[in-house]
Amino acid sequence: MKKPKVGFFEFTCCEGCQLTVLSLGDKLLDLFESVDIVNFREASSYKGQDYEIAFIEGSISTSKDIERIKEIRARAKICVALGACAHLGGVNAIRNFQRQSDVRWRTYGDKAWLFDSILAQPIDAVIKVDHVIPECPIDKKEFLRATASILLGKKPFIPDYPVCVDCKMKANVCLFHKPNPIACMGPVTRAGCGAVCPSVGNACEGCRGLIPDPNLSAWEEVLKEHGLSIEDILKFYHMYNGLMGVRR
Amino acid sequence: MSGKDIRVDVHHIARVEGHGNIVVDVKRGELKEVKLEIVESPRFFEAMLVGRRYPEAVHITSRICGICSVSHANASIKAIEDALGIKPTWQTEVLRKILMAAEIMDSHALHCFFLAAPDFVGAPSVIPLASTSPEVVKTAIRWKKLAHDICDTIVGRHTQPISMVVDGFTNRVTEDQMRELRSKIKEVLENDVPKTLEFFSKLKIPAFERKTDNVCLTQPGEYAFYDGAIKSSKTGEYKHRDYKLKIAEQVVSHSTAKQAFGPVKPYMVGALSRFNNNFDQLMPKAKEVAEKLGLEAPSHNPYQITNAQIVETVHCMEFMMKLFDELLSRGIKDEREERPPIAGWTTKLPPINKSWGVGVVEAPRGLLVHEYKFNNDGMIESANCIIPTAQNLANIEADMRKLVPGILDRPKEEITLLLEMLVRAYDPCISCSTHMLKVDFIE
Amino acid sequence: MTIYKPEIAKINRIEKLTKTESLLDIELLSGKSLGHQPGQFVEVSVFGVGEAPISISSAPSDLATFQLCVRAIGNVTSALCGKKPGDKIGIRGPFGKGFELKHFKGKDILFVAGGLGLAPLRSLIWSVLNSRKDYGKVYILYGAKIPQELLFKEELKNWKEREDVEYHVTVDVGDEKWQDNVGVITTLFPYIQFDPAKTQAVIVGPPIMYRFVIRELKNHGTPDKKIWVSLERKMKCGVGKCGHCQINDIYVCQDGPVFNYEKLKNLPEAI
Amino acid sequence: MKKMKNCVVTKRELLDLIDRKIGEGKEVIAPAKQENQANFKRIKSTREILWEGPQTVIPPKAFLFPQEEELMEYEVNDEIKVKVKVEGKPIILLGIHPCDMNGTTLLDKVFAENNLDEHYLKKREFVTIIGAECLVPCSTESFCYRKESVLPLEGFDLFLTDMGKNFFVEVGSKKGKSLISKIARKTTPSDAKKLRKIRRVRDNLFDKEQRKLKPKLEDLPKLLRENYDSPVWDEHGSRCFNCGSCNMVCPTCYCFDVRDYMELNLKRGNRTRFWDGCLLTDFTKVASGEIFREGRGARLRHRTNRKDWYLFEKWERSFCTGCGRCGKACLTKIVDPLDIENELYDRWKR
Ligand SMILES: Cc1cc2nc3c(=O)[nH]c(=O)nc-3n(C[C@H](O)[C@H](O)[C@H](O)COP(=O)(O)OP(=O)(O)OC[C@H]3O[C@@H](n4cnc5c(N)ncnc54)[C@H](O)[C@@H]3O)c2cc1C
Ligand code: SF4
Ligand code: SF4
Ligand code: SF4
Repeated sequence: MKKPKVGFFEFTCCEGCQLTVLSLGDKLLDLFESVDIVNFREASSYKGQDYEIAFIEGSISTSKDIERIKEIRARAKICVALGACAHLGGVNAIRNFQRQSDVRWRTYGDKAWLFDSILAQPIDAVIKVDHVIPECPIDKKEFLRATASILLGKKPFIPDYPVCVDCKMKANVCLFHKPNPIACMGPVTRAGCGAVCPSVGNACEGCRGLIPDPNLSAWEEVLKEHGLSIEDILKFYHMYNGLMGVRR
Repeated sequence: MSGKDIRVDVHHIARVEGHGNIVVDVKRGELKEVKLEIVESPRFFEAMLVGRRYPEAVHITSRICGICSVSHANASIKAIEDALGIKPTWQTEVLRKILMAAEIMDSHALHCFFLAAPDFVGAPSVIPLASTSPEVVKTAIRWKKLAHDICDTIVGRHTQPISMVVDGFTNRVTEDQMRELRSKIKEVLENDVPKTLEFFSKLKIPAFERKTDNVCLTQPGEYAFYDGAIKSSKTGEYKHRDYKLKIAEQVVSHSTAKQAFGPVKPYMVGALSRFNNNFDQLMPKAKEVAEKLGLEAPSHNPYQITNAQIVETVHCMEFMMKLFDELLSRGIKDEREERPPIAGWTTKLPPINKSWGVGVVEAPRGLLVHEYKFNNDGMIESANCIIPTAQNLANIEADMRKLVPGILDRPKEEITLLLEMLVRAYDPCISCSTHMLKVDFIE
Repeated sequence: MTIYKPEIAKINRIEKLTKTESLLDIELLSGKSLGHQPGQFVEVSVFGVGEAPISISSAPSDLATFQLCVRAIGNVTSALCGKKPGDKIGIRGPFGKGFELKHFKGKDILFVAGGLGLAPLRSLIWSVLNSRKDYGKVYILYGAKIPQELLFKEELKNWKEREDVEYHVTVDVGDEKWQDNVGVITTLFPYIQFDPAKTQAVIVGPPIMYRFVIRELKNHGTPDKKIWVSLERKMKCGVGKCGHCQINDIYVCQDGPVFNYEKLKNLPEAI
Repeated sequence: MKKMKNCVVTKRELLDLIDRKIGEGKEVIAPAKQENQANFKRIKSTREILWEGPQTVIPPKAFLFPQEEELMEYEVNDEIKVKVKVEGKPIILLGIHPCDMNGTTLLDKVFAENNLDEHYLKKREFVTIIGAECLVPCSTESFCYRKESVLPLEGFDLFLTDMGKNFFVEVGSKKGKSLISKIARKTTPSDAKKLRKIRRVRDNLFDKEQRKLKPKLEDLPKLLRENYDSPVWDEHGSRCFNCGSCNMVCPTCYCFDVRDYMELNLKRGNRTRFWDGCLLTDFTKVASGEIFREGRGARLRHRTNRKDWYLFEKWERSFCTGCGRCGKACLTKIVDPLDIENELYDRWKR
């Protein structure tokens, strides 16, 4: 069987998802054997343009990004959003909820006009995305399983149920029930991460996006009981799910 | 061959983290322009922090960069603790030091094996290397995995650490886990290091020297990563809160990364600076490795950064073993009940009104500074993050200005390669310095 | 052996019936006959992709081959439809309770099939037609969304031509060439005159069809216990463990998929 | 099961015995402290056991029916080779609460019904269950007394009751008997008397402290049948996250999902089952997108009905052991069966 040609591309992000791929351990060698990586700037100088599957990391945040991602879409048969930035806009979208002139000025001062920047967007705001591998950064196991699925022509399994399922499977004490409770976004966030954050005692911040039918009113009630104000709750959403909130 | 026009324009330099271009313009044999452009999209992290509660800063800023997210988290935590006036427990600080060492080890392994090594053997990437030199690639994978296992155990994962928070950790580690990690390090240190040295000692390091100012943290008693004073080889030492006396950021139009210029500009941060300034404090095996690689302190050849990283990697492994031993001899405690760590949306946040704090650490690529000011409500009022690559940009351009006239007689491909190798040697982490690489020849 | 281990089978033939449905001839490598009842189903494995419950579409026989009619709608079903003759798959089953012929012998039978519902029903239809003399009158009502979606077109022709079968077909939306009835399946009822007292009615189709057809049958005076349906639910095991196919207190995979309406009507979750 | 002779052991001797077993490499799993709650852990010493702690977050079902369990592996080449994984390893589950023993007994029944689930049964075969009687209620959420679950029905190898210096031991199996044969001593009439007294005190305490179940236990199926259309379902349901926590933590919830995973080479793969739950939106969702049990209220009703009507009627025993885990796990406090049933009862009476 001919090996499928694969490209990795990044837009605005920390490149943590590509690094996660490079950190696959022995499985990285399996990946090299199973696919022909023709474009992976972070790991290779070779830049092939004949890829079938494009893994795209990062969010769209300049007008040039829009042109570039459309080119990638035109070349690739399958586009996969890799990680929260590509999937949801990621932390990049926090600034969408601030005054843009302030944002630029605070970072670049009087030279702010020098830089091209638009509101941060998930890639599906610009192109059609075939599959999403969520999380910030992607989960190694899920990436391997999803990639095998895609090679097999099957839709990768990405749960639609909330993180509490994974959390309970890990036999964690719920963060809301600890002696020093921490508010958690698990009940409305898509699982699949194995509840990594609650499992080490920190809150789910919603990096995998909201589930398709989140019970937001019940969740907001729980948070209010926990002492959060509406403003706090909004900030909590905006960490990753600001744009999803807007769409809903 | 002199008197020709050369314009090097490398777009999107490969095998570096982030996007950057190299522009070199030579008219009639005379160097007109050398530029390292960063074309990465602007990130605006400093603005994103404004109005946020302080525990959130740790997780937001660790997203500045995937490879040094532990360093960002640590710098962020330290800045907040500085503002709160908190001194974390001994155990917390030791675990943080282990995390720093693991991150530096991971990042250096990635750079030396995956990004730089292909240059030395003339391969486009690590992918063909996997079949031509499988042992080397497998060693890299083992080292990286070790670093990841350490971080996964202590903070949940490496890229974007989860449980390291202000004043402690939200999880607990066990002595069994620490013993297991220690034995893994020991195995790698004993089995892999000799083979690796063989590979790297054969690599031809281009001859080039330029004396510069080496800047890094320094601390009595240990090779500083986590804490210490800022030391310049030319201008002396500075306290962390006085960092601005050494580093003032300046926005230049050709890059979205802010370039840093100190009063004595330019200067170098990172592995070679630390090696030059703090050589004496390296662990014994690391010193032996330096000798075997022919690296002496001080070295003024930036292409030697790769070797300095190998030395540091070995140091990190030894250093972590030492720290694990100390932890195990004192016994590991669950400190969360006595000193609840400050994480996420807890209801009880210690007040931080109207104060400010600075956190400085040695990220894999060098000095990293976070500074936050807090408003009346305890929210972040303003933030400043100074990233290592941003500090190195001016130094890289200075190196290129010295290097290019000396190699103008060589074929264009070679010039390009030497320039790319130079930039790559600095291991620039561009996604985080946007807050840069591509060489175009224009003829 | 465990209840979850599939037996390996080979695809002998694969025929595309419509844009989305294919008919697969399958043979167990063991050479054994499946030994099924009409209305039963098998769990079909495409290794690496998953498992899906599929009704057996061929009439019971002694042969080692049987047929499945599959609509490519998800992972497993699409993978099945993309297979080539000679490819291997896994089979578990047959499972569930099918149509027991003893309830139908000597009776008139009214078959009502909507869309893919013809696939399971075909097994019973051919069981009846293969020993035609054991049964009374046979009516077949069949509906699809559009003419292109009609399954088993050759067989439909045969039924239409047979003297001993009263066959009517309808589509929701016709085209220029379509000459038969247009309208939902209940619009076929005026064409037939069946005796509710003597007739066993068998309905298989999409969930919403049941409500309308049952109401129609009841309007004609058909008693509940003479109405038979086959239900579809999500299934993960096919053997009464995984809990997905539960309807109130019954399990579709164990107590069904074929049900008598007398029993179903007391299950609010059923239809 | 044939009734076996009960006996008495000194606590010290039994614990020493277990510690020796642990020393010999035996896997002993018992409730141990996890932050402010408890969890089953592989213990290194019997000193870690939390005899009277809060309920473990996850019930012991996890050791018989794991969260994620590979059912088979396969290799796909020209031929397909399937290797079924029916495996068990000898473990001792120690300090199991009576409600959980009953939970396990119920699972034993369903997994052995009609089609034997060998994956479960094999693990079960290898497990030794040593239960321990609860003499004080383990949490404010539990209501085991109301569900007649303060004592185990069967399904244990040994069942210990704390009598001060000694354990009174009910022997449930040969396995249990041989384990303690060397240290067991015959019961005397005064032991039996003491046990009766302990249980009387325990009954009184539980009756006083645990929340009351207003309807009669045996009337629950009827109550649920007659209140199928009660507004209570949607009232509670509207606050449900569909988070499935209540399913995951329940000792008698055993629904599962099955998924195939392939390695990158597309040659080797496995079929694995995972815990699933009827409160999850996708539980009944089919490929066409249809959800057969739509509505948060309907799903909540299904769970409750399953425990105290459908399976209750079928097996003549409530499938809720009153362990209280779901009530604790549910962040919006809507799922506790006792609360729901009392509320249905109150409104129904009116
Ligand atoms: C008793 C019975 C008989 C059936 N007979 C046929 C038939 O003859 N021909 C045919 O094409 N289809 C039939 N189906 C429907 C078929 O099982 C589903 O279309 C199929 O399961 C979809 O699986 P997938 O992997 O392709 O879809 P995906 O959406 O990729 O998988 C979703 C999962 O949900 C489950 N699932 C999804 N849809 C259904 C469904 N409708 N019914 C049950 N489980 C579902 C499956 O277990 C599957 O693993 C029957 C279903 C049942 C219950
Ligand atoms: S910690 Fe968060 S994810 Fe875990 S159970 Fe509690 S709310 Fe759900
Ligand atoms: S329904 Fe709730 S209380 Fe009853 S056994 Fe299950 S988890 Fe325990
Ligand atoms: S009832 Fe409670 S625990 Fe159960 S799914 Fe709903 S919110 Fe979660």
